[in-house]
Amino acid sequence: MAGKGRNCVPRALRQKVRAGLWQETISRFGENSMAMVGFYVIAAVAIVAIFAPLISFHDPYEINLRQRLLLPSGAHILGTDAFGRDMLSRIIYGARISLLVGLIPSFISIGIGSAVGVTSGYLGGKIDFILMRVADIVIAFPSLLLAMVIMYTLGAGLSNIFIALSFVGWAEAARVVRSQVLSLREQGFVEAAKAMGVRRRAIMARHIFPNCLPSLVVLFTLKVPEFILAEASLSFLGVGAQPPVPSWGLLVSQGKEFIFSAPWVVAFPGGAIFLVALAFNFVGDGLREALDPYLKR
Amino acid sequence: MATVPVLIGVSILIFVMLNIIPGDPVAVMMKERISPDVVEKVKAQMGLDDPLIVRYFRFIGGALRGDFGMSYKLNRPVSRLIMQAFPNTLALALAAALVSWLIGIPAGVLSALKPNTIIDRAFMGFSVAGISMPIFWSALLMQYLFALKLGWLPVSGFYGAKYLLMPAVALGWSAAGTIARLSRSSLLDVMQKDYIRTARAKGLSEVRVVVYHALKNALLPVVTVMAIQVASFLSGAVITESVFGIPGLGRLAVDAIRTRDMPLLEGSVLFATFLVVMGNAMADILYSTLDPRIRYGR
Amino acid sequence: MRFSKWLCAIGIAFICVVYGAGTALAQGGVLRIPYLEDPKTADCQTQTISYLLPLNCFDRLVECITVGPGESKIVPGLAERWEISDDGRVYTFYLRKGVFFHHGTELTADDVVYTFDRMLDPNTRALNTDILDWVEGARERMDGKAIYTKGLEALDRYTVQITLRGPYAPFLAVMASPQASIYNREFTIKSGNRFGLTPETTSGTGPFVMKEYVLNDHLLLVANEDYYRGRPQVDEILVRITPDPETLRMLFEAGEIDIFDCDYAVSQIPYFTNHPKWKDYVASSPRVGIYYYSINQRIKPFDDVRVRKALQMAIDRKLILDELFYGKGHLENGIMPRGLICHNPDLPVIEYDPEKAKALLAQAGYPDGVEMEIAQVSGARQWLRINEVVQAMLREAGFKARIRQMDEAAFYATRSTGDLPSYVQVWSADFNDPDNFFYTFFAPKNTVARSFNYESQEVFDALEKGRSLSDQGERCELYRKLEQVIVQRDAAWVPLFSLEHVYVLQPRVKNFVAPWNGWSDMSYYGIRLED
Amino acid sequence: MMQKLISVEGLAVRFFTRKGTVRAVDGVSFDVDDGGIVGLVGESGCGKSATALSIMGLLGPAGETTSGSIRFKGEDLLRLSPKEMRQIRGKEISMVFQEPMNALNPVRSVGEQVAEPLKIHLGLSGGEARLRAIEMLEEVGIPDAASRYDQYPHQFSGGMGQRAMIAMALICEPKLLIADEPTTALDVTIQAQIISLLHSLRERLHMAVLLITHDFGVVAELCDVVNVMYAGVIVEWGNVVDVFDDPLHPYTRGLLRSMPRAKRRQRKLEVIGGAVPSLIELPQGCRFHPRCEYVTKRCFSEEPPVFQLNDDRLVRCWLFEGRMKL
Repeated sequence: MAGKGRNCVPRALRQKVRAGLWQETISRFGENSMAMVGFYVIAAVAIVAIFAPLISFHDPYEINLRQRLLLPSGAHILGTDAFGRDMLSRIIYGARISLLVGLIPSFISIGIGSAVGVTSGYLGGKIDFILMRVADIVIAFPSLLLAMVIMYTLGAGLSNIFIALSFVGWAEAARVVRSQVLSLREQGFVEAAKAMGVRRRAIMARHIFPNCLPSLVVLFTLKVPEFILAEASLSFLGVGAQPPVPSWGLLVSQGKEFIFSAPWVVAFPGGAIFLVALAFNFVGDGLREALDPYLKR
Repeated sequence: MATVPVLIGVSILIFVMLNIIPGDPVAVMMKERISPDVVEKVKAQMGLDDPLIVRYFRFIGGALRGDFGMSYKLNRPVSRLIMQAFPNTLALALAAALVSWLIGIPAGVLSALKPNTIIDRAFMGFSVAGISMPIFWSALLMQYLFALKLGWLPVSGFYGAKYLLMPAVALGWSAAGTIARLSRSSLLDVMQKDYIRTARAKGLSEVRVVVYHALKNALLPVVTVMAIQVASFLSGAVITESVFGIPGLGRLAVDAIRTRDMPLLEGSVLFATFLVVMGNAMADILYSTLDPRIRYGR
Repeated sequence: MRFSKWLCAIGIAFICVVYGAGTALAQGGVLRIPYLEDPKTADCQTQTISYLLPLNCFDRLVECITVGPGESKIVPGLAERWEISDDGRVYTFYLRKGVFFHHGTELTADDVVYTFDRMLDPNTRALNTDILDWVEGARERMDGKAIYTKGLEALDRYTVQITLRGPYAPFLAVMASPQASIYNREFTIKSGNRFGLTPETTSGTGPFVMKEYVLNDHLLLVANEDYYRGRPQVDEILVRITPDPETLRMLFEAGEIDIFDCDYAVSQIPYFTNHPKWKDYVASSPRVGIYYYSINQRIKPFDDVRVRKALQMAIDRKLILDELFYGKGHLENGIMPRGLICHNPDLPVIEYDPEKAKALLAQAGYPDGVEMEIAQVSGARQWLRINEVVQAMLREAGFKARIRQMDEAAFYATRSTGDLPSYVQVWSADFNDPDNFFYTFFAPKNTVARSFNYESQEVFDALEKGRSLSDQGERCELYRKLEQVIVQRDAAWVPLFSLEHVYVLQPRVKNFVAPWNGWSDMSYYGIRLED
Repeated sequence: MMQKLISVEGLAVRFFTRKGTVRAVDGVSFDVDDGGIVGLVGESGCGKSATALSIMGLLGPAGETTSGSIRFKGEDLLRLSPKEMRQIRGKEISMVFQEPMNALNPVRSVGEQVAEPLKIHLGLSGGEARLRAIEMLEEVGIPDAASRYDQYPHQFSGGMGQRAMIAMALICEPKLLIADEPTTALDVTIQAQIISLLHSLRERLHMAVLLITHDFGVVAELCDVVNVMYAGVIVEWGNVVDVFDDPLHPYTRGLLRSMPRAKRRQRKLEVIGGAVPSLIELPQGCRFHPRCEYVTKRCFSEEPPVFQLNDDRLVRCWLFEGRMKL
C-alpha cells in the first residue's frame, strides 16, 4: 500500500510541475525585453532562411566578373562580392547554412552528451569512470585544435563540420547532465520508481532525463552561437565550409581582404553573425533566467 | 580529473588521428619544390617508415624521460620550442583573463544589483557581445580602428605592454560574457541569502553589504571558472596569436597540425592539456583557500 | 582580504611578463620587411620554401642578377671567374680572395667542396639534393655508398673543380640558385644540426649578418661591414613575421613595414594603384613564372586527349587575367613563360571556345559533359579565387567541376602519389633555364609526383637530351618543339598566364628592384632608405 | 505605566509577485513598551515576519509598506531616509533570525561579524571592537570566546551560532530586539538555554523585545503581552496569562490546543483543520471563517471589527459582539 501511494503521488506532482514549468517559463521569458528581441531576430532569420529562394532576387552562386565589388545600390542592396555575386542573396542563403551549423551540432552534441551523462551518472561505477575520462580528454584537448584535426581527418565540407563540432561539444553536455543526474538519483520519485520495479532504462529515459531538460534547453541555446562562431573560426583557418557555399563564416574570412577597398563585403556577413549569435545568447540568457527556479531545484 | 589517463588518452588520440589524416610531413616541407627521390630518402632517415606502434612507443618513451624529440619541420627540440612560446601565450592569457574579469565581473555585479533594468541589460549586452563575434572579426575591426584610423596602438607584434592591449581585449572580451553571466547569477543568488539580510539588519550601507558580505561569496564560483579559463586561453589563443603575430603555443600547434609535425603536435597539445588539468587543480586549490568551509573542513 | 592579494599577484605577474617579453624596436636605417611564414632556418639545404636568408646572408659561386624587368644575367659571385671544359663536364671556379665569413674566417675552395658534399651527405637530410644530381659520385654519396663526393675537388686554396657525370647545360645557372649558397666547413660542422637556426650558429659571406632570430616573431639582420662588394646601404633589416595577410596589410598602411607584396592581397592592386598616397610608390615587374592547371591523365576521362583539349579551351583566361588580376600580366600558351631563355612568343594561341569544347567532349563520347574535381590547398584564397571562377566557366563547357579543398599536407602527399586531380599552381624559375620547367613537370618520376601522369617516352628522351646539349640555340630549338608537343599536341597541361609581380613601397624606400624571376624573396643589398 | 517604545499603527504590507499582490500585513497595530517583551504569534505565512521586516525597513524590492506608521521613540520610522534608517538598524533596533547557520556569512569569521556593528555605528577601531566583541561573546555564553572569535560559522553548532547572532544583535545595546523565531531551528534543550539567555540579557540591558514565534510555549515563558496574528491581522491581544487561561478567539484556542503541554495530561493533540488562506485572495468576511468551528452566517460576509473586552483584552471575532465593554 505504501509503495503504491508513494508512486502515485510524486508522479502526479511531477507532471503538474512540468506542465506549469513551460507555461510559467514562457510568461517569465516574455517579460525579458532583450530575450524577446533575440527571439524575434532568430525567428526573422529562420523565416528568411526557409524562404530564401523566394526572398532573394539573385542567384547567390552566379558569378559575374564584370560586376565585381559593386557598392550597395538598388540592384544589389548589399553590393556584390569579389566575383560579382549579390551579397544580399549570399547572406540570405548563408543564413540557412549558418543556422544549420549552429543547430545541428548543438542537437547532436547535446543528444550524445545527455545519453552519456544519464548513463554515466545513473549507473556509476566503472562505466561512469570510463565515460568521464573520455569526456575529460575531449574537454582538456584544446577545442579548436581538436575540431581542426577532425576536419583534416574527414576532409572539408558541411557535414564534416557537423561531425567535428558535435564531437567537440558533447563532453560538456555530458558533464552537465551527469551532475544533475547524480542529485536526481537520490530524489524521492526516483526511489519510488525503483521501489515500484521500474526498469533502469525506463527510469533513465522517463524519470531522470525529463528533469534535466530545463538545463539542456539553456545549454542548447547557448551552444548554437558558439558553434556558429566555431564554424567561422574554422573557415578562418581554412577548414570550414566549402566554397562556393555561402556560409557566413566563409563570407567573413574571404571578405576580410576587402576591409579597405570594399568594407561592405566583410561588414555585412560579420554583422549577420554578430546579430544572430547575440540573439541566441540573449535568448539563452533569458531562458536561463526564466527557468531559474527549476534549474536550482 | 585524473591527470595521467587523460594525458595518455590525449597522446593516443593525437597519434591515431595524425596517422589517419592523409598527409606527409616531408612532402609538405618541400611543397612546390618537391622531389620524389628526396622525399623517400628523407622519410627513411627520419624513421617515418617504421610501423605505427614503434613510432608511438619511441615517442612516448622519450616523452616519459621529458624528451619530446625534435620537431620535424622546425628541426628544433620540441621542449625548447614550447618553453619559448609559453611565456608569450601566458602573458596573452593572463592579460586576456584580466580583461575578461575587468569587463565581466563589474558587468555581472552591476547587473545583479539592478536586475532587469536598463543597466542590467546594457552591461550584460556588452559582455555578451564579446562572445557573439568571431575573434578574427573583432580583431580586424579593432586593428582598423585603433591602430590604423586612430593610431593609438600598434597593429601587431609582441614587444611590450601596449602591443598586448588589443589581443588581450579581443580574446578577453570573448570570454567576458561567461564571467559576467556567472557573476550575475551567483550574486543574484547570494543577495537572496539570509546573511545578507542579517548584514542589512546591522545597519550596514548597501555598498558595504555588497562589497564585504556578498561579493566574496558570489565570486567564489567565478574564481573556479577563472582558473580554468586562463588554462583554456593558454591553449585556445590560436586565432588571436595569428592575427596579432604573437609567437605563442597556439600557432605552434596549428602549424604542427598543418605540417603533420607529430612530435611538435604531441608536445604542444600535451602541454596545453596539462595546463588545463593544472588549471582545474589550481581552481580547486584556490577555491579551498578562499572558502573557509573547505579550508577548515566541515 | 586574501582575494585581493591574489588579484594583485596576478596583476604583478602579468606586468612582469609583459615587460620581460621583448625589447623595443630600434628605428633608423632599418628596412622593415613583412613575412607571412617563419623561414624556419637559414640553411637552404634543408628547406625549399624560403629564400630570404640565403639571398641576404649567403653568397653563391655565381649570381643571377636582374638587369631589366624580367631580364637576368649570370655574373661572378664568390667565384671571380670560371671555366667549363669543352665536353661540358668539368667546371673550374676561381674564388675571389679575401672574402670572409661573418665569423671571421676566409672563404676557401675547401668550403665549397664541403658545402656541396654536406648537401649530399645523407645525414644532412637535405631537401635540395636535386641540384647536385649531375655531380659525379653524387648518387653514391647520397645512398651512403661513399663518404665523399667524387666530383668535388679543391685544386688549391682558391680553386674548386666540379666534375659532372655528363654534360648538364643548366649547371652554371643552378650554381646561382639560392640552394647553392656556400657555407664554411669548420663553422658549419661546429654548429651541427643547429646550423642556421640561431644567430650564433649562422655564418655566411652575404651582405647581412643574422643578429636576432625569434621564431614566429622576427628576425634582425645587420649590415655586413666587411662585405666583399661593399657594405649594404641599409643598416638593418627587420623581418616581421605575421601570419595574417590582413594584419600585414595594416602594418603597411600604418607605416610599420616598408614593402608590401601584393601577392598577399591581389585584389587590392587597384586600391593601391588608385590611392593618392600609394599610386606613385607601386613597383612592378614581370615574373618569370607560369600559372597553369595540371591535368591528371590517370583520372578518366582525362586519358583522352580530346577531353584535355576541351579543358584547355573551356577557360576564359583573358577574362580571369583582366578581372581578377586587373590585366597585369600576359596570356601564355606554352610552358616557358616570358623572361625565360628560349621563351617562344609565336606559339599558337589557345582560344577560349566553350562551344567547341562541348563538341570535343561529345566527340570523345561525353555529350552530357564530364564530372571532374579541382583540388586546392584549403583556405589558399589566391587559388580559390581562380578556381571559383574557373568552376563557373567550366560549367558552360560541359565540365561539372567540384572544388576539393585539402589541407597542405594532404594536398602534397596526395599529389606525390600521383592521385591528385587538376589543380592550379604557379611555377617561378629557380634558375633561368628551360630545364627548370620541363624537367620539374615531365621527367618520369616528377610527372607522377606532380600528378600529371603524362607518360611519354618521347618527352622523357627529349628531356634527357636537352640537359646534355651545350649549344644554347640547339637547346632552345628542342625545348620549343617539346613545348608544342606537350601543350598543343598532347594537351597535357593548361597554360594560363604569367603575371606581373606588384609591390607597394613606403616613400622612403629607394633603389627597389623587383627580382627578375618574380620571387617574393629577394636580396635587399641594393636598397636605400631616405628619411 | 511604562512608556511606549515603539507603536505600530495600522501597518499594511504588500508583496508584489507574479501571481498577484500579497497582502501580507493588513492593518496591524500594537505597541511595545520600554523594556517590555511582546509576543507575536501565528502560523507561518500569517505576516509575522513581514511585520518585523517592515519595522526594520528590510522588506526588499518586492515588498512595500503601503500604509500605517511605526513610531519609534516618537519618530515615524517609515518617514526616515534610508540613511537615517541605517543608523537605527543594529544600533537602536536589532534583529535575530531563525536559522543562525544561514543568517551568518559563511566566509567571514564569526568575530568579525559580531564586531562589525561596533565599527560602523560606534566607530570603534579594529582592536577595540575585537575586545568588546569577545566580551559580548562571553556574555552570551560562548566558552573560550577569544579563540572562537576567528572561527567561521560552519565551525559553530546551531546553538552557539544563535548565541553569536544574539551577541551581534545586542553588541550596540539596542533599545529593541526583534527576535524572529530565534529558537525554532534548535534542539529543545538549546531552545531553553537561548530563552533564558534572552531573558537575562533583557534584564541587564533593559531592552524591549518583540518575539515572533509560532510556538505558544516560548511566548508563555518569555512574554508579558501577546498578539495573535492570523492572515495579516491581529485577531487577539492580551496579557499572556489571560490569553493562556482564557483564549477567546477560535484561532487562539486552536493554537493552544495544538500545543503539547506538560502541565495537563492531554488525551490528544489537536490540529486546526485547513490551511492559512492565500494572502492574495482572502476569503470574504472573517479571514478565519473557512476553518472556524464556531462559524456563523455573518462570518461569511462581514469582517469582524476589534472588540475590546476589558482594559487589556482585544479580540477580532463576531462571537464577542455582545460582550463589548466599550
